[in-house]
Amino acid sequence: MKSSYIPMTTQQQEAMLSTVGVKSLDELFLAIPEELRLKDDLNLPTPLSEHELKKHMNTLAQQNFDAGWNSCFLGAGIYDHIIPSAVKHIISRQEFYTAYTPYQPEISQGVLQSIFEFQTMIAELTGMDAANASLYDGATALYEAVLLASRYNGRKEVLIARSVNPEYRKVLYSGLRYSGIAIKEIDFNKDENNSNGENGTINFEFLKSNINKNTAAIVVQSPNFFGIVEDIKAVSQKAQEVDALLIAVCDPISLGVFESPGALGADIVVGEAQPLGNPMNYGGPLLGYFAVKSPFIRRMPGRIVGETTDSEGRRGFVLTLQAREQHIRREKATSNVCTNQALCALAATTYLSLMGKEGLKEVASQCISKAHYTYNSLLKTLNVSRIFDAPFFREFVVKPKIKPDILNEELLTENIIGGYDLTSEYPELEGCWLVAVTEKRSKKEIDNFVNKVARICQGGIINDEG
Amino acid sequence: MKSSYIPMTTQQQEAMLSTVGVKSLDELFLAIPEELRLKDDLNLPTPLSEHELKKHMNTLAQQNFDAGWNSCFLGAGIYDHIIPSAVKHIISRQEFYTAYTPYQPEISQGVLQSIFEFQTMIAELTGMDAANASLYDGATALYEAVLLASRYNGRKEVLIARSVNPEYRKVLYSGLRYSGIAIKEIDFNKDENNSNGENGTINFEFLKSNINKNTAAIVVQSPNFFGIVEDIKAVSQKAQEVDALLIAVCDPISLGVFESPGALGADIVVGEAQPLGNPMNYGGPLLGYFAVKSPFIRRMPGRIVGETTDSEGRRGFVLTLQAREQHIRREKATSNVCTNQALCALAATTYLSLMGKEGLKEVASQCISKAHYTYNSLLKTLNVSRIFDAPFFREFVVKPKIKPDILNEELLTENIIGGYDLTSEYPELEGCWLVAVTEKRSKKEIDNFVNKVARICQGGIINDEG
Amino acid sequence: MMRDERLIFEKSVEGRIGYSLPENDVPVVNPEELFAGQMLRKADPEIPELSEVDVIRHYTNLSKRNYGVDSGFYPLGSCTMKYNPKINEDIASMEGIAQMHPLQNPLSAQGNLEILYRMDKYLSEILGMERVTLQPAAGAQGEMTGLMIIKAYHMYRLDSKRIKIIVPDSSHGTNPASAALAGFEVVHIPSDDKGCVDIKALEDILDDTVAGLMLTNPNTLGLFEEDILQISKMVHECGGLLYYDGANMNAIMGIARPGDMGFDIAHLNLHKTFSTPHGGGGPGSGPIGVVKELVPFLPVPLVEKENDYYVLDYERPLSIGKVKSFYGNFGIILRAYSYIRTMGAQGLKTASQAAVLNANYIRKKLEDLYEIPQNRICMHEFVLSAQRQAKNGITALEIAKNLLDEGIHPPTIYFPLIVHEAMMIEPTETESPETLDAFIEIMRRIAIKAQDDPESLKNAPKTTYVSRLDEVKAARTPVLRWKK
Amino acid sequence: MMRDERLIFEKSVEGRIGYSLPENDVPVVNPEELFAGQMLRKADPEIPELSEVDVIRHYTNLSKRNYGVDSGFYPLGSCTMKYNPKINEDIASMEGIAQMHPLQNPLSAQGNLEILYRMDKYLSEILGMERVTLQPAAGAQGEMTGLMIIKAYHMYRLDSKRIKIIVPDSSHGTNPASAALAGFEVVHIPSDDKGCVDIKALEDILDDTVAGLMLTNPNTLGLFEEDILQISKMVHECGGLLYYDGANMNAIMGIARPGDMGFDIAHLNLHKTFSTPHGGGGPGSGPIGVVKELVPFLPVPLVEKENDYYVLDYERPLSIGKVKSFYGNFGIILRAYSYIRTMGAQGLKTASQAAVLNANYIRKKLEDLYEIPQNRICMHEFVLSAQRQAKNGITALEIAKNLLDEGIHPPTIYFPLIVHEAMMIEPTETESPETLDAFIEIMRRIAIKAQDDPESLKNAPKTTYVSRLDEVKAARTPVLRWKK
Ligand SMILES: Cc1ncc(COP(=O)(O)O)c(C=O)c1O
Ligand SMILES: Cc1ncc(COP(=O)(O)O)c(C=O)c1O
Repeated sequence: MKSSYIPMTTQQQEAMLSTVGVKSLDELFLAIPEELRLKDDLNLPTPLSEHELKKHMNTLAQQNFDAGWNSCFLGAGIYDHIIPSAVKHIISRQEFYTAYTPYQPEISQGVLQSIFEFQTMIAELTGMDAANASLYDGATALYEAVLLASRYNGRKEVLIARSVNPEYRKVLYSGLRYSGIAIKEIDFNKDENNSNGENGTINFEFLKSNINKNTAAIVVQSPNFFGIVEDIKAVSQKAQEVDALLIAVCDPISLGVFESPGALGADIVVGEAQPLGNPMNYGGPLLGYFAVKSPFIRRMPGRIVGETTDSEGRRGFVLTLQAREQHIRREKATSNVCTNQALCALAATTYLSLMGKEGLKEVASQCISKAHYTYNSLLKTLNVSRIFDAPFFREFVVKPKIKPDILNEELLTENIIGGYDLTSEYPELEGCWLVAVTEKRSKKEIDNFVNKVARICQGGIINDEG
Repeated sequence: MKSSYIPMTTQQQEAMLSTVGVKSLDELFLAIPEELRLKDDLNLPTPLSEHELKKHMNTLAQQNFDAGWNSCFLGAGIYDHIIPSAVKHIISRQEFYTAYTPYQPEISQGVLQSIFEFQTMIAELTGMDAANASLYDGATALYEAVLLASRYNGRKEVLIARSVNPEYRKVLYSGLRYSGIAIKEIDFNKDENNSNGENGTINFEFLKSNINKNTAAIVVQSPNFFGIVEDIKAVSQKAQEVDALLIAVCDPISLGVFESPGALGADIVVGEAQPLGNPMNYGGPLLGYFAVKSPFIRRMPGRIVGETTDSEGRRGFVLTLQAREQHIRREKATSNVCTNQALCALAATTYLSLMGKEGLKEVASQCISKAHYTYNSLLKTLNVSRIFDAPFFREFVVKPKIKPDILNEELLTENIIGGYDLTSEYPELEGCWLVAVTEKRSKKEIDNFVNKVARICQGGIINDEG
Repeated sequence: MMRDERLIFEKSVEGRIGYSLPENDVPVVNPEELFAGQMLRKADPEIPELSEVDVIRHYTNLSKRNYGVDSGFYPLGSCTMKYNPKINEDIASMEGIAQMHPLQNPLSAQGNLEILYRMDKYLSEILGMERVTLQPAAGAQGEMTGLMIIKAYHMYRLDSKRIKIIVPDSSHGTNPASAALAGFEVVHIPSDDKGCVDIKALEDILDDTVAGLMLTNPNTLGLFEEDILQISKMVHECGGLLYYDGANMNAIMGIARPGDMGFDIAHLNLHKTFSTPHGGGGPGSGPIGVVKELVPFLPVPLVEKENDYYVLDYERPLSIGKVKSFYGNFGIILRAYSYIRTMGAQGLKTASQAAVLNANYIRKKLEDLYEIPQNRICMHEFVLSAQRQAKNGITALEIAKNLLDEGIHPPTIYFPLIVHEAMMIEPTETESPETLDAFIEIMRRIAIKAQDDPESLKNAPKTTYVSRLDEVKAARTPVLRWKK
Repeated sequence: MMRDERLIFEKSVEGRIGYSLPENDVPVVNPEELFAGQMLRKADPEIPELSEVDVIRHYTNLSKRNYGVDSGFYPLGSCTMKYNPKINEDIASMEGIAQMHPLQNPLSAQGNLEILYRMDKYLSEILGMERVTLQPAAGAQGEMTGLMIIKAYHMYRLDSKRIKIIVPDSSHGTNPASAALAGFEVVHIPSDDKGCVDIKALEDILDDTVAGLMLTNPNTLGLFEEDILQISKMVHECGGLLYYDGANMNAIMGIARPGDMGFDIAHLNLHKTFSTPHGGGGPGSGPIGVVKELVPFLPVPLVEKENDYYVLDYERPLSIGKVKSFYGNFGIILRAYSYIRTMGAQGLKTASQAAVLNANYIRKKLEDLYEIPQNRICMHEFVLSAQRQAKNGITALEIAKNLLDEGIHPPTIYFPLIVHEAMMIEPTETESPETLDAFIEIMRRIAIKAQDDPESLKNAPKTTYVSRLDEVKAARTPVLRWKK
């Protein structure tokens, strides 16, 4: 078969076979036991040309409702932010995207320096001493953080806020299943009469009564899954009381306006950096980040880039602290992470460089303004009701008059991707709806959204008021 | 105003103004007479952010029926061919697309060598000795060719086949209006009873009776505007009889299967190289090419790249033969062409390199097969009638039962971009329809097209059979 | 790095393929059965045979031997090498806009026509003109179009003795070339000692054989022609028209307008002023605007709005016809449209102000070491002379080649012709003060070396892929194509 | 070229902006009014302030200090650095596919779900497995997932004494690391003198505490484990499972299948075998396939087809849960999908055949000058030893650094650990014979110089942006971030 990706011609093949000293291609595979060698072709569809592939993919895309064309009010951990055009142009440089992991530093200064810059930016945003070169996603970053904590202090119990992203908690449960580390969930305040502004935040009573000398770490997310900003400092004080570590899960965009978890006492900060210049990609690739205070640096999972000098004394960068890594320590490594998300980290670095501290602040501020505008508008229509009262960042919970799943289906016909239905992950919030509003949504889109919600709710099936 | 494209900050501006020794920006413009300095802002729409611009452009795109989404059977000089993905990736390298004309050859070997390769490929395809680095489009290339011919032999009359693209002829007429060069059109054979296979080709009787010692050049197009392949050799013999030059206008894709005009006696070959890897771009940028036999090399218009050596004897490339160019010869230059279409030439070069001689042949062959399949299918439905009988390349003329303009409008509702209505440019072919079929059209698309034409014609207003 | 100077042809291997086409799914028609044998190709053209990876590597590696605006500073005078915003590239490759056939029914192309319609309006406003044609594909073609209009105008008025076009000696070569091509006689006019049009000389030339005057303003010395109102009055009074070469429009966007200065026709180089990338030599776009009286002569078609629909108007009896197929370089116009929409009126003005400040800043910082023939406040560019350095053998060319080794694209050299050892420096507004400072420092270092150790500057460039190339050899024995 | 080593932070200028955001068009909510003061940021993070051109130039110039597959030959063993077809990049950035939120109603994501569904089918066919999960984000995560399944399987069968995972000494570091992380005890097994699993040693280890064996086949020496059927029989008989590390799958696509060999679980590195670009270290994708018995343990969700609709199936009570959020690295899966659809069965087989032929060709052409511990027909890669050269001080590392100066990415060095001075050479099928010849010639030249003039090879690389870097210093006094 002739392929535009395989340069070897039939004639060259003959010559090469004879150099190797075999008569046919088949002879190259004699080491494979006869009975294992396939007699027939694999059962795969007939090959498509480039043009046919494009048409095929267009047909598939037609079966999707994408956020380019529809207004997206869905968040729950993955966000539809504006991505400056320049980001794609940078990550499309072949020198970046077709390179392997920078094992040969002399011809990899590009990616090494960019990672060093990424590490610095993440450390700056989180207020930590160091960050690694990225992890798969926020969920696995949290898993690695818990492992680190438990190994560090030898304790086997982890307290995690129930307001931490359920997807993260699931990955954590799977990962820790046979590890001997126990997980306990801390509830959030949901007394409906509670009007001290703490509704939706972590329940300190519960925390107090569960924390003890076996607690390896407390995991808290802020803004939490409901969009509500937690009092990290107060949680960290609790952790310190028993010498447990505080692991904070933070949205990096929010850190444009909110105090860095480092300054508030977190020991490890992890999270999802997809909102920094990476598209939603139907959930992957994402970009886990991982930042620590000094004592934990040599225990960090995965790749790290460090500064050094070349033989002429010029600054340069290399992969470093590899004595913790799987390819050197094998079963004694701090983690098994090898390939991870360098290109996504480059996208985030480019994004942050373009936004600058002012731009990031502006994005965060617009999120706050637009989310609150949407919230207030929705409440005004009387078609949704208030659930929590604590102030939120870019996302909030309401309970619409009709069930979220039905509402979402109706909204799709209006070119709107509706919010997240909390029912299955939080039975205690049955019928509640988590709505995200980024800076990308214009007032016009928001007003349209609110109107459509109102109209659908007036016509629709009543949401169980229970 | 702060702009993401202008790095100067207010503070820096102050410092720079003081270095320059002025107090304000306005002071820099004192040389402009007071009464000329605008008091108000220009009346332009308020600026859009990137994201808003994208939304705006999306809205505009919605008002278009594009050939990505609709099946395009329109040609008439601009063709919807398959473009390999790699082409865009190459021309998107900033080193190519953001560079200026290669005035500094030592840091411009990339574009210079690619142009040298373009020149070679065009010379190869056309069978000529040299080609220039590109011109604006086929139409202006023809204009330059006629100027060259007239200057070369000092004659002031040009014969041009009426079957040359009308758009080209229009540009020629405008350009030559005050030049003292007269243009005479040579008709095509259209005796409807003529069944010797020459219907649609240049009328030799007419040619013979008009050619004479004043004829600077004969211009013939092959495949001509009706898609029909002309007998270039016979025309060239006519030209030689009176020492006139033969200018051939050729589609480069067709030269994958048809004899090179150089081998058939052409002195100058020009044409439109858009079909080689360049999108239709709503008619621009296009890519004029211009190739000549040796005697005319130093008279070629525009840029040319030549091979040379560097101070260490290594091969390198430079802009050359500049003694013909406007920036040196000013009013005595061979043309006024300065900026032209280097990046489009790079696209064509990349396209041809990917296709290779075999791929080009394959594209040309598929065009022939698919165009004939479409033609025969249309004729079979009895909803269109035969007009010419000479064999054609990728395009053909039929007369549908209803008027082409109405037919085209109906086809649009079926996601089909119909053929070219010949009525206004060729009153003698009133109601005739020029249909193009490239390798990009699948049998399924063609069958659908034929069916839709048949259905519309059965329901539609009858085309004037006159 | 691996040194590989092979041409793509020299990498070809018979039988290798780099394409992927759909299988032919209709009955195969054999060309030999359809066409007479002599019509079919006998010898294959030498189009190389490679795989996709070969082609990508070849051109990727060629790209590395090229220098673009994203590589660094590019102060090429008269060329306005500003940064090209990336969003504009994205817009230009939107399928729904780029994959359009020019001959489609206008009803099916309302989006694209709206862009053309709006651009006519925007550019008219920027130029202070009545109407704009977007058809010309570059500045030079704009000139040609303008001159054809001048011709048509005089002919229409039966004023056929007007055969001269006046062009300053500082003008760009395309000006006289365009005038000659349009059938005019070219008359050069000298510059006065202030670097501007010599009014006295102009007066002497003006008579009823003058069809018009072509002027760049600010001119190629970067100076605003202060007497422009007088000049236009003089030319108009003698019955001529004024053509504005807009290559230097980047100095005065939103600050002054050619229309207000008395120009009758003006071109813009969208690939300069409006930030569309130059593509290594194109495609560009050179729309021209005209005053009301000349609108009837504009090329066809113009885009008009009729009952909420955009239409192509070909019914223009006085039109000069077509200078290029279709509607101009739409893909370039699109980028310029995006640029104008993101910059707005204020943004364009700020751009010009910053461009002018940047030029003056460099001028000030180099004036002690280099000769600057017209050392006063300049517009967006200025011309220095390397005369002082040339005395030690360090000519403008040598300085340019030394800049290559510093990773900077040199300024335009030896233009305008009226300045000896000219170096025309145009920084543009997209360069940061730090970049300007780095350039200044290098230029100063070169000037000092030219004084103290001129030998050290000889034989540059030394770090480029090839060293100094033999241009004379290339011209004497032209090798214009590869042969097997 | 201009040497500029500044970090992006060192280019920041206060007040400069590189973003363009819509104006806020809703009432501004002041964070200070909403949130307690201590919650709001006091000190700005040091995120640099630059304009778009600064950022583009910074990263464009950084890119020039990097080497990608499009730059040249990249025979990095075990990494399958094949050419990444450009069309796959286009597909991956189609808005209608990439701009999708993972939590959208599946009814609104049928296109993407169909891709996932089909990929499960295709990869199952290629692996000879029953079912595939696409969730793991890389090979190592695939391993981890597979080991969790092994654990879950044994636990489900109440066979909790199985705590050991056997790993050959030639295995990749992620194998033992994954096993340890999954809570297993790691037992190393030596290679025999043919470079394969030592059957005798295996026999000795196997008992009822063995949970499974991890094997790469062809192994990291590029050799097919000829006794694989016996090995799998032995492991199965003792109650263990077999895990296939698919990093070397590029040798046998369409030729043999891990499922047929007796493996129970197998991962694929889509970023290797299926030609998705490696991104300077990711993102990748490491789907795993399992035999029928293990399907119940796969992570949730799986994509199923119900009445013509694709749905996400979370109702899998025995599932190990989730190893990563959502459905894996969809963007990478998409590229691999495109690759499989354009290659087809024949194309994949041809790729493997060419990859194997290329490796053997290089091996043959270097066998006289280099030590090749297992010098027989290899699969897609082979390992040579620079022992002979190392005697003269030209170690594998020195050879690698010399290759840098030749514009070639060096092979993997010092892996596998069982070969001294190992250089693991994997050319892949996308390299032309001419490229192989150029590499061979350079390798031969180096070998000869190592013999005749070893000094000339010291201190490479000499032509790279930086020279040899001090890795020890970096590790001793780690500087992991920039500080003001
Ligand atoms: C002053 C001036 N006029 C005219 C032109 C010609 O413009 P174009 O290259 O777009 O044809 C140029 C371009 O270099 C120029 O600088
Ligand atoms: C043999 C082998 N196994 C496993 C891995 C790990 O795969 P990944 O980097 O995708 O996590 C690699 C990658 O280098 C490898 O070569």
